[in-house]
Amino acid sequence: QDAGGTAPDLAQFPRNETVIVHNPEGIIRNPSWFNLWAVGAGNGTSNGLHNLTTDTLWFIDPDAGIEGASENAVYNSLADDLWQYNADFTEMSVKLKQGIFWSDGVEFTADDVVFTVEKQKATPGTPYNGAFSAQVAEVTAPDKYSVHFKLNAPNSRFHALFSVRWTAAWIMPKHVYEKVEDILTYDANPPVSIGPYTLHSFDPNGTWYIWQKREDWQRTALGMIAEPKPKFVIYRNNITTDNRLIEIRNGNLDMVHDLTPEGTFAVVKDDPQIQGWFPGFPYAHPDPTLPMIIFNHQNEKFQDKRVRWALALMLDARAMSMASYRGAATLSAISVPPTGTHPRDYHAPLQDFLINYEVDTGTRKIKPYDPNIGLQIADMVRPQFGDAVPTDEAAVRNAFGYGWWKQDVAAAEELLTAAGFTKNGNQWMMPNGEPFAFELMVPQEGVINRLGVMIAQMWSQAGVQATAQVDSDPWGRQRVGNYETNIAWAVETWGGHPDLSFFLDSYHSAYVAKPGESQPDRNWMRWTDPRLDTIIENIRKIDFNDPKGIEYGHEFVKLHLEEMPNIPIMAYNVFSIQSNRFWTGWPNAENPYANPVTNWSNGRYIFTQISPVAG
Amino acid sequence: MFAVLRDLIRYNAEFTIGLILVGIVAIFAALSFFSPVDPTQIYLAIPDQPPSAQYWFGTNSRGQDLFWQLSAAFKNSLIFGITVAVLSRIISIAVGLAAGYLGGWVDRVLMFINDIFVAVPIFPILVLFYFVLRNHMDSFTMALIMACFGWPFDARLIRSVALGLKHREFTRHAVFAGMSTRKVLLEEHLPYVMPIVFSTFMNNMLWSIGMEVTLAVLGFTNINNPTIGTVLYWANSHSAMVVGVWWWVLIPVILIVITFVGLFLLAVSMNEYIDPRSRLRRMGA
Amino acid sequence: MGDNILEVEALKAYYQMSYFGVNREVRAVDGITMNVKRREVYGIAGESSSGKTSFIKVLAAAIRPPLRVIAGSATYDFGGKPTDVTVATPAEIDAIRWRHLSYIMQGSMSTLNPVRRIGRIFEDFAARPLGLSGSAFRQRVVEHLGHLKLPPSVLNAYPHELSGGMRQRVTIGLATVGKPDFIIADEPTTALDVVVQKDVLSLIKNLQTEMGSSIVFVTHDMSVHANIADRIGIIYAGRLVEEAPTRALFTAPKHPYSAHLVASLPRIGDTTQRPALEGRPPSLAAPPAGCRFHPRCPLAIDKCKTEAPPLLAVGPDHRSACWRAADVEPLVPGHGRVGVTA
Amino acid sequence: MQGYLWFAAKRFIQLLAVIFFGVSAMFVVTYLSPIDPVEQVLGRLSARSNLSPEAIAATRLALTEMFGTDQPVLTQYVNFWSRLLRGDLGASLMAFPTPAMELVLRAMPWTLGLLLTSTAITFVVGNLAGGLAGYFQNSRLLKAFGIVTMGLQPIPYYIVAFIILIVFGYLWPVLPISGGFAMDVRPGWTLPFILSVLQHSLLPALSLVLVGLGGWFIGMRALVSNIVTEDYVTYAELAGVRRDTIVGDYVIRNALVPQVTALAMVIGGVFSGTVITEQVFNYPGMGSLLVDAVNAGDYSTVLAVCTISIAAVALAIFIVDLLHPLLDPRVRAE
Amino acid sequence: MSALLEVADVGKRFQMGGILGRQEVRAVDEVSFAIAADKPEIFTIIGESGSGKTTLARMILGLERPSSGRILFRGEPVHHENKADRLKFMANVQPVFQNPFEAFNPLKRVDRYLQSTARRYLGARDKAAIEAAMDGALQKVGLSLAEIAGRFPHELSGGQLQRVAIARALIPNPPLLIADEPVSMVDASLRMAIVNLLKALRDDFGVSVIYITHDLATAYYISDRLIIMQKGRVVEMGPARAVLDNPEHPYSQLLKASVLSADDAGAGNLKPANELLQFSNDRLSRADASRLEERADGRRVRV
Ligand SMILES: Nc1ncnc2c1ncn2[C@@H]1O[C@H](COP(=O)(O)OP(=O)(O)OP(=O)(O)O)[C@@H](O)[C@H]1O
Ligand SMILES: Nc1ncnc2c1ncn2[C@@H]1O[C@H](COP(=O)(O)OP(=O)(O)OP(=O)(O)O)[C@@H](O)[C@H]1O
Ligand SMILES: [Mg+2]
Ligand SMILES: [Mg+2]
Repeated sequence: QDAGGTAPDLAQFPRNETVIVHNPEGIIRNPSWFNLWAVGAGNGTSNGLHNLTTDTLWFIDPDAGIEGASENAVYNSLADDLWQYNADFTEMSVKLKQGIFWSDGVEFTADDVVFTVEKQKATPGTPYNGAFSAQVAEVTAPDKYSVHFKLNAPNSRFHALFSVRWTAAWIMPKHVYEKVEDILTYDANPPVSIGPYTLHSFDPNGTWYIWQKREDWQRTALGMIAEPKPKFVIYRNNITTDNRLIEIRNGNLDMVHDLTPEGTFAVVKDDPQIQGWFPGFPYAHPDPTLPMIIFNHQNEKFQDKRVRWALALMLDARAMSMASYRGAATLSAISVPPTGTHPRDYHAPLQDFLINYEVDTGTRKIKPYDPNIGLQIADMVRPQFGDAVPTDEAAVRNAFGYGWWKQDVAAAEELLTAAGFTKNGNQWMMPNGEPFAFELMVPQEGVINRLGVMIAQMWSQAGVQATAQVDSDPWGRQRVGNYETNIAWAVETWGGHPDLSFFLDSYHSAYVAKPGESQPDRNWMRWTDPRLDTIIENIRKIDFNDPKGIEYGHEFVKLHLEEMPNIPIMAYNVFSIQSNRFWTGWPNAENPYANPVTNWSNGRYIFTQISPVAG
Repeated sequence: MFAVLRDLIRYNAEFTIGLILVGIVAIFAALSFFSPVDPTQIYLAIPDQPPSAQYWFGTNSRGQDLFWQLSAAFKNSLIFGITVAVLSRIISIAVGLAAGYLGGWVDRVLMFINDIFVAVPIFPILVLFYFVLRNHMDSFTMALIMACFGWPFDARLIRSVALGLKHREFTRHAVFAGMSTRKVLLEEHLPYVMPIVFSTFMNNMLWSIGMEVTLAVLGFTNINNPTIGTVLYWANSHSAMVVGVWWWVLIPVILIVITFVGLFLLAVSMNEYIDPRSRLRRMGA
Repeated sequence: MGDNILEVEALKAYYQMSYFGVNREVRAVDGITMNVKRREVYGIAGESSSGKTSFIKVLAAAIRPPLRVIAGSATYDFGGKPTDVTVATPAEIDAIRWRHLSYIMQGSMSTLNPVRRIGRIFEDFAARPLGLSGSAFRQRVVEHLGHLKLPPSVLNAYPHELSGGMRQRVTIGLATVGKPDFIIADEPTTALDVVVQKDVLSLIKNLQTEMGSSIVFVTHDMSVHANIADRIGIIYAGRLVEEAPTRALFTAPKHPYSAHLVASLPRIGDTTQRPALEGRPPSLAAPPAGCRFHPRCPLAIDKCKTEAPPLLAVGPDHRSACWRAADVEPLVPGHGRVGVTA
Repeated sequence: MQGYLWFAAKRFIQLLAVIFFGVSAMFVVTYLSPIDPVEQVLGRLSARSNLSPEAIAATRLALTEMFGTDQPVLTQYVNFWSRLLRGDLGASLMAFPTPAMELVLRAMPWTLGLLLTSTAITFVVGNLAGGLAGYFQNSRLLKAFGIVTMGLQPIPYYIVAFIILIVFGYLWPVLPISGGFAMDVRPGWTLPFILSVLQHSLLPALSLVLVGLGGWFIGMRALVSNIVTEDYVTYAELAGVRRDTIVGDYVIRNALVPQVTALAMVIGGVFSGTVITEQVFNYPGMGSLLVDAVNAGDYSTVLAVCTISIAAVALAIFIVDLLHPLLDPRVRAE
Repeated sequence: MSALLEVADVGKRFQMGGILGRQEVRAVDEVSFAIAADKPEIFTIIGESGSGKTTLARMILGLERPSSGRILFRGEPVHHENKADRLKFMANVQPVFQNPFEAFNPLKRVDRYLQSTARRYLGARDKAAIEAAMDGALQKVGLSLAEIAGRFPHELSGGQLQRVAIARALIPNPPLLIADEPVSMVDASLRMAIVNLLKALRDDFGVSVIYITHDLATAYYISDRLIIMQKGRVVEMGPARAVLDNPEHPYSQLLKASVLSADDAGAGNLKPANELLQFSNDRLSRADASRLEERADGRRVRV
């Protein structure tokens, strides 16, 4: 052991058999509750429960997926094959794997799937109650290993309910839950597992869980891919940022979900055994989400797209990157996150389009796109981080992004003038004569907060009275449209798969609510456009893997650029780090077989790929 | 007044040291009125610079010159602390003197209210108010709320002194000299409780600033408003302590210690000056 | 030392204070020479703030800042080595305390710990000097309380549960249970009503006779002195101005201040106009030059304003510090002025 | 004795009234809070999945009904009290349908264990040291102690806790920095478990003690420096009463009454925990429960914690008032 | 003869004892006397400590309500709910305090009290009128405003302070002063000054004084009539000299016997009057069935 830290006091759990994972959940308030089919029970989810003991039909990896085990980042998990829709997408059938057993020895069959759907359909307060009752007309099991769904309406993305990105509709053990009278009050302690691990023990105060590998791990979908190596997996939650850093340095954690940028830079420098996603700067893993400036389209200040564009052109991408991530940001000018396979599918192909993209300022046409901003940022951080910063252009683009808008205050002024704004001293006045002033809602935590503060500052400097307004609960206000502008992400994607329906479907104008009413997730800006509706309806009509999907996706990106309903900025980079002190083989940018962020259910694949350092 | 000050400075080392310490901090805080930079703006300087000739207190990871940042933070926190202390002193003096002097049902009602304020936990109230008021929760509102909770204990202390004063002969004398209740309380009794007021003033400031820090560290205040609490909040959210930007934490802590040690010395020496007993001793009764 | 149990030599004890730059010196005891004989009750009288308590504090070895002994000595002789309390070490003082020398402090209300039962206070004070403990000690205390006409039940009482007279008796009990050779009593009967006062005084007197102790007894009430003291010293503004056997002092005072004190005592059955002493008591921080009484003295002559009169013998055991001692006459009730034979 | 009972009875009614008004005030404040527990659950549910808008709307309806948040305030208020009087604090909304009381009871032993001990230690050590420092005003050691606590006191607690964490968890990692006990011991009244609990509580307790000492110390020193001028102290000294008796039974004993009253008010506050300690040392307890509950809009739990805290403070004041005559015999006669 | 003050069958009971058991204390029990309006006098109340003297005084001042009986000042009850009435009453009946050092707030100038009194009771507004009133009152006690103005209590001697206190009480020209042990806290040399002043007030300014004390000698010296109280009851009352020269009630006799006299200075006459004490206690135990009986010389004695 090196001098840096004490050996963990885990006599029963030898480190070469045990992986200790940081779970970002806070204290789990209902620690002895393992029933994932009741909403809001206060139980843990990413405490190992949905990482190690649950399963459903498919997994879609936010990164590339394990080669050979997945195709196009899609794993067949409990399903033996991909979904099969009928021609008009009103029925879906699926074949199930054979030889999979629950941890209590009962075989998994189609009956479990049917039970899962029917039980939740019948029980309000279960997570998929709404989805199943709205969409499923009938579910049957033609035989022990196949399931057939009849849908209420055509839906080409119905399988998404059973496809894990972060989570999905987990299959219930019928033989357990059919005996339970009210599943909403059933704690399922200990849980019957369909994954390769079962519960060993847990903290009655809700801060750690220990899972033990099943003797019959081969009889699980994950085990069929490869053997999960650790005998024990410990999930520890409620660890403050600084404690995480200390604990991974002291060898009491192997995987950390997230750190501050500064903390990461420090610990990586301090301990050569610790790695991030990128081998060098910026270390962070880009989540398939896209922080952006979201305008409330129901606010009259932001009705005019020239105003929205003007606000975009007032921003300096370099400053935003430096302020938020100390340069470790992966920029994106378009409304698709620069992560997973998206650069291949969207950013690279659209690069030329962007370079030539013109904006009419009312007085002239400008080409606002700067393809080299990522390179500039890399140059900016090089003095501080030296060799850790990549030099290869492709690597830089991957890590720092493909480009962003040039800061062009003159053009912004022209756009505002064209929109009827006037300038009074250094203050822009709206057409109605009032000063152009608004609030930018920012979360109180982390990099997004820093980003928001920086943006408000740049706008203020350009004569727009924007104030960053910190809110510890932006979700609630975002949902009812109680904000003017907001920093959050209105885009989330599968990551490994180019289909955009994951977020785009809910952008349909049919879902836009009145001001003050709850708005369905994702289209926080309440943007409506008939052209957008057409694109969404077209996507609904094609298959998930249909290559036309990418075309529609490009159409969406272009429409978005024209309207600029929100200003995409960068990937949501997560400073997930792992220690190679006891285990190696973690995923990273060079071998992106899985998402290293520990609370995603997909993280389970990592356990099949790592190996202990010592015996 | 001036002569008193001069005497105190000349002959009371504690007072002098206290005055110097508090003076340093007060001047430092007042400098923020002449700040060349807007303390809410970020990335105006190179981040993470240790203290140097250019940046006396260094710069933080947000690219702010800590000198001006802390100057503004201390201005805001001191104003906040003083506001809370003054307001809650006013309440506690009013309640304590009235309850002690008037007695009877007034006393019972006031002490009952007092008990309620003691019993109700302030922390959840502040957090809930933060959610209710959100961006309207400026430091003055917070000071008002804190003042509402900062008085009960001291009011009890004052009451106990007032209870004793009530039976003193000079109180009865004042009543028969036709002085109104208000006059008796303010002119006859108030001077006797001033030592308590002074020492609890400091404790109350300490409490309110500490509470502000707690709330800020947890993110339940307007974190864009520079205060001691938000300085620490930002230091924390940039892992300043583990990353080695020690000056971001150490300098404010030193300044706080200076402030309160200074205030403590002032309170002690002022008390000695105004304590009626030392005065009595001086007059040789 | 012979006959004297206490000899005080030119004692000066000042309060020296520095208060915000104002250096103040209160000359509370300013050159007192006197002695106390064995088995004698020595009364000290004087105006309020004339330095009686300060003097007593020195005698009781209760000298602590800001009171400082500037000069002189106060030496006790308890049989063994004489002890000068102005220079004695704490250990030496501890050795005589409560065994030989005890003190009844002024103000019986505040001298007893309010949260301690009387019995415990007795243990605290007297168990060690008496060398007794447990039931033997208790028996001794109960017995002693009997002399003071206190029931044993007071031992279980808290101070506030006792009346003023009882509390005063407890204090006297604390000081006398060890049968000390020398008792210093500072106004032990002030604030008691006449019935109780007489009662307490007679107890003190009885104890004194029984134990054969000497007592220094301070009060400004001359009628008390008249009945308890063998000899009386009159202090005015930090100085002993007259000292005489009781009878002599009352019948033939040789200092105008003493004469006034004696004369101003009203009596039942006598309604003649009594004089009041005019003027303010002098400040001890800036006492008048010469004789300190001269601004209020009806007999004052020019010499009095500049030269302080020494304390000189004017009769057997009788000393007076007045340039015109010979001219002082006992005040005849009805004259309204200090008599002058000129 | 009858008088005492009468006094206690009157005082008890006041206790109940304080609790009633205090809890009602908390009810109003929580009611004003805009956080909707339903939306909080929905947020957690939908943030990471792609549920359709219809599905979410349906779930919202179901949850609103389950939580009863759609009822008028007055109904909620009456329900709240009628449940409370039956000893039921309602179901937690962030861990539905677990009773809020269960969450509280889980957190309480840790909070009480840590805070009661550290408060007891600070009270005893602080007052003792303060008492001695007030009495022996020239002692170098005690002066130094005073200066250290004085300097320590204004440092925000968060920083003190953090420095302790860094020192004992990072620079010289000898003590555990997280959790209430080690993962490889089973909870129970076993020696390893108790040792583990003690070991884990050392750092949090140390931080609390360091920060808490100053207040008691300074308060006691001030009280004592007044009491030493009292005649009964001087008189006892003159009589040669033993020093320890004077310090203990004459000086500190008389200063104790106000300090015990202060303790009562502090002890009550113990029940709402200390968020910062719990956060810095990942220690289980009521503070983080409270913050989580506020954040989640779990008003049942917020009110449960507050009710207990209010009841505890009120009870502590009540007890001190009842004890007052025992501590100070003078009160008995007033 | 119209009565200035009439105290009729006044009694006061207190709930005594703290929270550990309580009992009723009869602080004052059926006390009656009257002071005539046209004949100023010094009316003395004598008694052991705790005999109810202060309580009686407080009731006369309207600070305490009698439990039974009534107290009339110029035919009107002394207790006023109404502030203005209360003020009017206070202008007529003023107290003199026990301890001159305590009666003034040491942190404040002494003339404040005089000013306030003049302003409130005389309704004087302008400075000149106030000062004239102050000076007038101070002259009556042998002081002047010039001596007193702007001084703090510690700058004055005890005798001066007590005289200022009395002067203040005189500002509204009250016909009645209540002096509760005004000399018990001052030393012998001051005592006569105060007592003589009270006498002068009666003789020169026609002010009646209720003089409370347990000092029989000064009572004999100045008072016209007196009452002797024991445990709340009047045991003997009547012309001062007659009563004190020849007390009849055992308690009165005990009091007189306990007075230390300087006459036999040096003789040490400290023998407690045990016999009288015995008598007095015997009487006390039978007091419930007793009543006051008139005597030929005008005194009344409890038998
Ligand atoms: N602790 C003290 N500090 C300063 N001056 C003091 C102190 N104690 C007493 N004095 C002053 O010393 C002088 C003598 O006071 P002392 O108490 O000896 O008088 P006294 O004759 O006992 O009076 P009394 O009859 O009121 O008890 C007074 O002027 C007093 O103000
Ligand atoms: N407010 C009160 N509450 C209860 N008991 C009281 C109160 N005031 C006086 N007493 C009691 O009434 C009795 C008479 O008291 P009071 O003060 O009138 O006596 P006093 O004659 O003035 O005595 P002293 O000579 O000591 O001043 C005492 O026993 C006293 O304890
Ligand atoms: Mg004295
Ligand atoms: Mg009285």
